[in-house]
Amino acid sequence: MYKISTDHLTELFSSISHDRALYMPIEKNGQVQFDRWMEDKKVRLDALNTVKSPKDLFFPQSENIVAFKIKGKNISIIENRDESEPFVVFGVRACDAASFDILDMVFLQDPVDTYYKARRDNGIVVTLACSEPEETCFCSVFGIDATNPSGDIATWIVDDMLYWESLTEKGERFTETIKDLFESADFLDEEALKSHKEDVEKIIEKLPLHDLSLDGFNSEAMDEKFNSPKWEELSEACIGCGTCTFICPTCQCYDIRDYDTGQGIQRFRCWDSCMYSDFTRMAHGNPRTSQVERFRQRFMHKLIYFPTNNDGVYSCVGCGRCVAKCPVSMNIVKVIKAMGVDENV
Amino acid sequence: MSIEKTEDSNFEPLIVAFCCNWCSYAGADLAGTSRLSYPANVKIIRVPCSCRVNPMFILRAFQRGADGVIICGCHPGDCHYSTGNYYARRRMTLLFSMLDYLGIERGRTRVEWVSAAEGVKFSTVMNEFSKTIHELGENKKLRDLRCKEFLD
Amino acid sequence: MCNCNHSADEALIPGLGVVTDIRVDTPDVKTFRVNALDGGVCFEHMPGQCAMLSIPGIGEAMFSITSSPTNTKYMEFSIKKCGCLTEWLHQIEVGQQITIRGPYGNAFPVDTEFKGKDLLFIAGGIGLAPLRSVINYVRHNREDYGHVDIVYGSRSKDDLVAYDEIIDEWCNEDDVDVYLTIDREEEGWDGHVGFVPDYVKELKFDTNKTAIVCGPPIMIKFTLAGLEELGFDKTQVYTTMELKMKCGIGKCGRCNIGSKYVCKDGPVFRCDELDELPDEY
Amino acid sequence: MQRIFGLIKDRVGALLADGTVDRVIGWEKGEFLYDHTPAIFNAEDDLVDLVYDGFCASNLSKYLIDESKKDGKILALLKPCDTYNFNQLIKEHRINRDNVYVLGIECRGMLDIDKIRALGIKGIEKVEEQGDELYIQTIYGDKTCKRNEVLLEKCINCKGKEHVAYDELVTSGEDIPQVESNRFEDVEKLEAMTSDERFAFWRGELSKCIRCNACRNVCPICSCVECVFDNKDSVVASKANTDEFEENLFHIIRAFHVAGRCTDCGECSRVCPQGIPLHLLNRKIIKDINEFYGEYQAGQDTNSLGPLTDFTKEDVEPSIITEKGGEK
Repeated sequence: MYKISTDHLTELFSSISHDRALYMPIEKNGQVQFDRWMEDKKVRLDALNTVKSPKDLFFPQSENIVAFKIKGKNISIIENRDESEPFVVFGVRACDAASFDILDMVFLQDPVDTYYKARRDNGIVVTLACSEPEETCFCSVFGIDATNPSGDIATWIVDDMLYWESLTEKGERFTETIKDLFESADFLDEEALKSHKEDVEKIIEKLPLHDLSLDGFNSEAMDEKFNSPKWEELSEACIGCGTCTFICPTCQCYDIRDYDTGQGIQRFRCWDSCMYSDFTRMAHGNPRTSQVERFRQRFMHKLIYFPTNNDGVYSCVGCGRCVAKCPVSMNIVKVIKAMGVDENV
Repeated sequence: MSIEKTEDSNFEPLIVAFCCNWCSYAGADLAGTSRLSYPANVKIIRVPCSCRVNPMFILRAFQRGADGVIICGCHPGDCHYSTGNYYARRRMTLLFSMLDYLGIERGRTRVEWVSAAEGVKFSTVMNEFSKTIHELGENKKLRDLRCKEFLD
Repeated sequence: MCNCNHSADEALIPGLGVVTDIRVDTPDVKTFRVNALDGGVCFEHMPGQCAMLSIPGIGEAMFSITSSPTNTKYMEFSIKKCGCLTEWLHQIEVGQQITIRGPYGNAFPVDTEFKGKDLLFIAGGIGLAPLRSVINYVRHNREDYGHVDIVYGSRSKDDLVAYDEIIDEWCNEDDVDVYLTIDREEEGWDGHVGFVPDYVKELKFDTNKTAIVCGPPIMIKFTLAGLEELGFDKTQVYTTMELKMKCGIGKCGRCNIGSKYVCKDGPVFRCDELDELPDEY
Repeated sequence: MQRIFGLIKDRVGALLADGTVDRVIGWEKGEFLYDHTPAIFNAEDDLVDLVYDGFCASNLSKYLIDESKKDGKILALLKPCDTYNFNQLIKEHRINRDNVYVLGIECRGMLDIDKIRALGIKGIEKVEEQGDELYIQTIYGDKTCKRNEVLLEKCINCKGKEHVAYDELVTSGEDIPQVESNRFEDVEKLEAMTSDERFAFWRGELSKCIRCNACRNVCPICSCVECVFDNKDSVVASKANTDEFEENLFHIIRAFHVAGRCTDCGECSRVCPQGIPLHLLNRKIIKDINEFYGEYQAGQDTNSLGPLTDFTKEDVEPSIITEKGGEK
């Protein structure tokens, strides 16, 4: 366990970023996003979480896959994927760090997605425990401990001291390279950190959504939940935009499209949303014609299908982004409460 | 399709001209038959009427490499479809103002009324427009980089 | 393993194939013969598996491989014209290069559940394409399987896919009975007239067969009902599903029926597995 | 705000009971006290979840496009700014007028939860409104702030408290102060910049866009059956932010397609998860229309010709833009 005073952070950042890219929550035009750190950028480590999740650094919103050049009947294939170079992402919250493990279950499963794997190997995740959770947070429901985030390196900010502890071997190796900036934390610091963690845990117990129960959602309940009449009423306000899926850190769906640049065809991959009508539209029809079915698919996937295929792990980390940002305030919490066997509904 | 551009040292502007079939296209024809010259890098696209030009066309032209877009139509009042150019006039005014609002150089887009008999006006307008675009330089703001630097 | 995919673990990057022959089967179905650039097949596959074909700039789609794995000279795809990519494919000439990647999906269990069984193939229209690869595979390993019945129907006589192969080869095979039907009466057609599901009920097959059904969704629904009436148990009936697929490797999240992905856990499903899943197709 | 809600609830209950309408579209209580969801109430009994307070900003007229096609009459609770959209949709024959019974409800301006959070108030559990004061109970203690400090942008530039379309009005009799503001102030500030500064401003703002289409799907006017961006032949994929140009193009075309029809209801900026001031694009077009073709407020009536579907022989030439001198 190392420590560094928070007013030396700029030094730490500049030494990290001289040989590799460093991303962290930075405010740009009034909006906090994960952006590349520069000397003059406005760092916002106090912001609870960004709207666009750090998933974008490993599974970018759009990336080139392959390009083709067509001459008459012949096609030549050009591999022009966006090369990924080593980078560090700092200030990731516990929920987002947990979302990386969920995405790993999808993309690193055979057959491995090499684009995602290259970025995952090149990236070092430095998480920052949160100290002031919002009322929309419910990561504890999914067994995520906000005070002990996962990731390669975990950090905590207590008063004006940043505590730095590497959790994985990759984190260990990286800490070695910048060891001289830190001092090692003594017993007193450990105590201060422990009491800080307890305070935050007390707050988490008091969060309004901490008692959300998931025991209605398991693979046996697939048919019962699928045919429930409540989907009609839950989805009547949904306007079918893609906000909940594009800001969700665990959404994995993507689309593959071709773009004719005039000199050749660029095949690229981009995020897709099951809420859009063309998600499953085929030449001879669409199995999900109305918004009710699409709405149902999203929450069935997160709460039943994904746990069925991944031995019980839910595809939600309780970050609360969809709770805060849905244009009509319909979200997974309301679905869990309406569909589950939660007693206070 | 992307529009090929001559990439020599002094910048050669590429201009897309939407010419309405009844007046300005005939005007361009007249300019040709009466041996009046206008820059070769003006690519004419024939449209039934100036109000057929959709804002998407203009933005597509810029995306694919055009540096200037000019819409030519009949003089207000003698449009073949009687009211086409009136609507086009309003639509283009609002579009140009919107592009200017977004910071695109104002000179890059223009509307000219050229009748079928004004071959001379057509060639002078095209020469003059090509000069202004030449001064403005290459279109960097409304450019789709994927179309430009596609590697071989 | 395969000689036109650049590297095996690049799942999304296709290899190149060239169309060496185009046979017009029906007014809207053509069968394309695809070879690797330097001859031979692009990759090995098992009957029932699919491949992603694409013409860059137009689109990419999943098609079932209709040639049998025992055919190592070329790979065949019977494609019906019903969308933008299929329309474009119907305009190409021989020699046109396309991109191809695969094989995707599970295959019919020809080496496990089907071994030694009497097989009943029921196909409707373009549904014959995936079954043809199994039928030819069974014909080339004839001794491993029992009696084979093929019930195949379509809208009209010239809508029967691979008609001459059925007449010349399948009908003259011993221990193989072929029953053809068309929906409506037509002159020059003396065979059976009627829908496939009714024809299956008419033929009253005994129930120790394994049935493989493929065709338009409406036909599958009625055929499954008919088979159940005849006493077929759900575990004896197999079908192959078709949904929109983009990645082919179970990651892009769009081809799911319940928790199963058609491109990875399917397209071949046994009917009792399908019943466990919510009826979303 | 409690008084007006009581009046509304009684009136809705009465109209449901006497059968003039068979269902109501309004807002339903959420988990917290600020995340209300538009909902349809079918019968008298489930009115218990009906709510109307400072967080019912969503514009319900878009739902009426589909709801008015169903049989039976629906009661719509419309705020003054929603009625402009209602009129515009009636003019465009999107709403079947006799299937809708409009109950005009009074509005004192809606609150913006993000502005409350921007004041540093975290963990909000309860928001109490007393006159101009907001008493906010949070996990980290109780906080207060002024109501008009945290109004939504569209309520700061409120177009007026009169409803332009209603079958019946519900007012509480309190006089609601008319908000005086110049809604084109930000537009003028932008126009005063040089073109490079403007380009940098808009690049900064539009680069935040994550292409979630919330602005398009929430806009009552931007409701084509099949949007040009969903058509697969339109080269731009409406979900891929592959390139700067696509972002510019999407927002220019989206603003342009509602030119002359946008009633400036501010929903697009309210729902943008990345906080992009999209209303500044639409307001610029409204400002131009007012300058070049005379004052026009879309949705004011249901029969006037929209500016882009009308013309006069003396319209100004487009060259007025291209020859405007100087950098402005």
